[in-house]
Amino acid sequence: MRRVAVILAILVRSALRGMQSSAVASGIAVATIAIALLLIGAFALVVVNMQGLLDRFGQDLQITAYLEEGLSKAEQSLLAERVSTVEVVGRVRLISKQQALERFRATRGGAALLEGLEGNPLPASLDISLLSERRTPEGLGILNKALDGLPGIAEVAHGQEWIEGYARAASLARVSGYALGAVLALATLLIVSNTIRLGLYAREDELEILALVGASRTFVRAPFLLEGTLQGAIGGVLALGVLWAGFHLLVPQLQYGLAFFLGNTEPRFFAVAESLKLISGGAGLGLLGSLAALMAWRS
Amino acid sequence: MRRVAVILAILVRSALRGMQSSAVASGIAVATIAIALLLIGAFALVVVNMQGLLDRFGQDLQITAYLEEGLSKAEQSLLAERVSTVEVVGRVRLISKQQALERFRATRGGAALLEGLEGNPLPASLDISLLSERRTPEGLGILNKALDGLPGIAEVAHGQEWIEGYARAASLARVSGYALGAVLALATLLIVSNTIRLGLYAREDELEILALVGASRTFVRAPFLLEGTLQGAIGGVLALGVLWAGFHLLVPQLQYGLAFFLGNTEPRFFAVAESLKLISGGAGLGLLGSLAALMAWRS
Amino acid sequence: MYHVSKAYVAGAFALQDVSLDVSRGEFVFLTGASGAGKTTLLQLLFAAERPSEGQIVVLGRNIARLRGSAVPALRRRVGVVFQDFKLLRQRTVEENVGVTLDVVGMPRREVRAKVFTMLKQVGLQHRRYHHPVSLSGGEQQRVAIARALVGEPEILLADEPTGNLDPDLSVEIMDLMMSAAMRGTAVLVATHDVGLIERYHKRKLHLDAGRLVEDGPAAGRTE
Amino acid sequence: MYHVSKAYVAGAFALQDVSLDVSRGEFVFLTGASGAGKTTLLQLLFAAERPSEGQIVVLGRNIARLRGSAVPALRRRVGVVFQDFKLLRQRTVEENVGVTLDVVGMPRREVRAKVFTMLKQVGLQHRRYHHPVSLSGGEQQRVAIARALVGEPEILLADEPTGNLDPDLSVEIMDLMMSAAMRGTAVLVATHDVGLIERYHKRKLHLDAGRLVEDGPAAGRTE
Ligand SMILES: Nc1ncnc2c1ncn2[C@@H]1O[C@H](COP(=O)(O)OP(=O)(O)OP(=O)(O)O)[C@@H](O)[C@H]1O
Ligand SMILES: Nc1ncnc2c1ncn2[C@@H]1O[C@H](COP(=O)(O)OP(=O)(O)OP(=O)(O)O)[C@@H](O)[C@H]1O
Ligand SMILES: [Mg+2]
Ligand SMILES: [Mg+2]
Repeated sequence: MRRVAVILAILVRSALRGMQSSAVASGIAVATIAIALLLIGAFALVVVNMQGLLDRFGQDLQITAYLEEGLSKAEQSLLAERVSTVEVVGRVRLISKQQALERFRATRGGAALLEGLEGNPLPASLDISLLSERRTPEGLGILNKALDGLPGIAEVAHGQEWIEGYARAASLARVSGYALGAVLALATLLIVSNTIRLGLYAREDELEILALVGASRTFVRAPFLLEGTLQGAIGGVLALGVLWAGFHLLVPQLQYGLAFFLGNTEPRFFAVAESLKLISGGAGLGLLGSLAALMAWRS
Repeated sequence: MRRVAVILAILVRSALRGMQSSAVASGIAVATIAIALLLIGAFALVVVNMQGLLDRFGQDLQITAYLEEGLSKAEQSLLAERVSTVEVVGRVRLISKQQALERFRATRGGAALLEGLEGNPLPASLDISLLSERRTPEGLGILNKALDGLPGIAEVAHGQEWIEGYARAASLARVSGYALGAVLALATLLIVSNTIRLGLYAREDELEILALVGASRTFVRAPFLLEGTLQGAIGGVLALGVLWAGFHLLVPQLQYGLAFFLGNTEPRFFAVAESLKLISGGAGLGLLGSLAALMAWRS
Repeated sequence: MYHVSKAYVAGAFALQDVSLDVSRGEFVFLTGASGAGKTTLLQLLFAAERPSEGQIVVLGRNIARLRGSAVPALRRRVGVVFQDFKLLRQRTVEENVGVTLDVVGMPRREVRAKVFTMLKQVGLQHRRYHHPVSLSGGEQQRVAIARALVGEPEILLADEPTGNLDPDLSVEIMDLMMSAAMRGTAVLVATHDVGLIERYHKRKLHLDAGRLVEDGPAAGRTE
Repeated sequence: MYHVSKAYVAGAFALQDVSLDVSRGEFVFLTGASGAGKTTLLQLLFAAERPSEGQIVVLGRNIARLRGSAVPALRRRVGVVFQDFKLLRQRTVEENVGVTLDVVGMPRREVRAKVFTMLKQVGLQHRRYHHPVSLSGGEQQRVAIARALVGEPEILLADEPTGNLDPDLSVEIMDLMMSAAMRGTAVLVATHDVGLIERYHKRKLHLDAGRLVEDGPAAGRTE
């Protein structure tokens, strides 16, 4: 027990001493990890805020269900209510015949067209928007089925193409987000492990001498792995700091442009849990990197 | 002269030998540069294709100029022609009264509205789209001025907000493209110079011994810089190769999704000149990185 | 350590068909021209190299068949003075010597005390916070010797341990190694220093181009 | 090289108030206990260290005031055998020796020829495509010596050049350095090897804790 504690103390001391004695190499490793995580983190920030972006693109996606003539106001409201209970539906707005007429009148040439007219040929309708996460052909299918079963709905008009295009685009954005994230993570891992490997290269002699003096594999490797993990964590903290500063410096400046992309979703920074993930991601990268380096070293 | 040639030969040989003898470190440097350039290159590909993306967003931007009643076909055509000569204008389409009526009839409820009507209350109009690079408030201003001076135009309708939003978004996209590119380039430079610096770290002894044996600064440094440049160029070629393969593997798969983003602009790969830029960028990075490493080494 | 025996035959190049046996507490000189195989022989003994042929039994273990994971345990019982010192450049003299004790998990305080005593014996206690680069060749060599001795090894392998030392210091160091042998350590010293060999009249192994051509007490033995 | 004079005084620690003068073709032994300052003195002579005080004139140039860019030119005229060899690990023996000639821009063919001749003189021509790690200590030392001599330097500084060599080889190497002195090279050899010093009866500088305490021909000079 005591011996384990002593050995642990030696290993930790050894790791710290390693970082201190090869301060330049350590600093370089930390900087590299920080830069790599900065890229990942910036990317993650975009992804975190991407939902807002997608919603923005999807907000024009509106399905119009024209109602049959001759429904009472109460019946129309009931219909609207029933539609809004469909699982995929976000918001339902009832457009009465009167409102439809006014809308039409506001369009160019509309007033002229209506001049000679008596009565109101325009039908009442429900403007239905889907929940942002259900803006898919499947979601649309569910809606259609639900609407089919409802008496009082004359016809459903919606941009099938639009919604398919949107769904494809959204899933493309998500998939390419994940793909890019994976590529970035892989690139980061490679860069970090390369960096650590080069650092090891510069300290090969040291590890070899330790082995010659009778140090066990653990004794040689543990401090090195610890060092990598620590460097990774420090890199993560640095990256997070720079991201935070960048976010708070840049976002106010870009507000207008961002608003266009994000609609009225506020751009947000990482939550605490996400921040911790970034840092522990850094530590993990450092650990993995040094593991990979060690494995490459002795093969 | 002859001595210069001999020394040059020695330097080049020395660089090649350096790469060969520290093959692992060299390989790591090349891989790191390749990965970094891959990120930059992928980003550049997006930027290269971004114009298509922006055009796609901007293609709905259409200014409608309603014509006065009572113009003859010839006069209308003349007007359309004159508008199309305005520097900021891309395409002008003349919509005759008849076409306007048909368009309207095709809209929901339109047919019903038109039923009781005699004559055609809808005006003829010009659908004007701006050149993609002039879709800015300034471009719009120029168009407005030009239209003001034209007799026969009754009223101009356009989404001022739309165009301002678009312009802001486009410039945001461009600016953030440049900014991201700069950040990526900087990150790459740092990572590459870090990598090369660590490589140098592992070869410090060698450089020191050379100096002790009477090698001039040039003799010590030139091969190292050459090596860095070469590594960078190789990294660039590798990155280009991977990008090329990735592009041709992925693009067909993503066609539908991409089409949504890009409209009917074909996604394109780098031209030869751009490819060469990437490679020489890699070489430059390698050179700069090794320069920075050398400078940090002896300070 | 009850008996150390090395029945030893190595492959074609550096050593050929060498057999020898060293027991506990014995002090042996290893001589031979440059490139004769002295270093190679020592390296085989602490499993830095594996024999191409033959068997080596060190401390009851057969090196030729030792698992990789058992090597550190063996090495902790063997002290080695390397011909090129192999000091850790990034660590101080004290840490360099202490590393032998660190690897067996000795508490820090004890390590420092032992290291100090050891450094005093090689005359370097005043240099203990220096780094190897700022030491002279002879000082580095003495650090290497201190590192090999501080763990009170059961076997001491010293490769040219006095090559950078002046005659007076050489004698001091040899005496140090002698007293280790007295305490039961098997000591093998590879050296070119004819003066030393003559002075101590110990068992002498002479290698010539990888073959053991002489094995016996030096002529004129006094003990 | 018409006259080499070093009026030399360095700061507090490694060397104190040392003055000496070596001329062309002279052969000088430098002795002293471990840490006496021999290596330091040699390092001052080829501008690896700068003196803290005093002036050093080597080959007509004042080292204390030499511009950094003039150092390589000076070093090309000085051959050095380092105590720790300082061989390039990544290069072959041939390349290690040839580097002295490479730096002055000698064509490759010539370099190879000269290197071969030199390696033959130190008995290592059969090892020329090996890397230093696969050489024995003495072989490495001879590579270092070959590298120092191959450029026919005007000054040769050898730090413990025979520490890893057996007596026979030591004599051969010393003879090699002697003949360089004959050809006009000023040779300074730092060594502990009393046998060699006695054998050659040359001028001997003795350092003690950084002070020059003896300067003169060895007792019993024969020439
Ligand atoms: N790693 C190696 N790879 C190939 N050959 C080697 C290796 N190590 C040593 N040798 C060769 O084996 C022979 C014996 O080397 P060894 O180092 O055992 O000699 P030594 O007796 O210690 O010589 P010295 O007194 O010069 O140190 C030498 O010819 C050497 O070149
Ligand atoms: N770079 C350095 N920094 C600090 N002190 C140094 C440095 N180099 C040498 N010294 C100290 O200067 C003194 C003289 O060292 P030097 O290397 O000149 O001795 P030496 O005569 O060559 O000894 P040896 O025979 O052991 O090689 C020693 O005490 C050494 O510790
Ligand atoms: Mg040896
Ligand atoms: Mg010395």
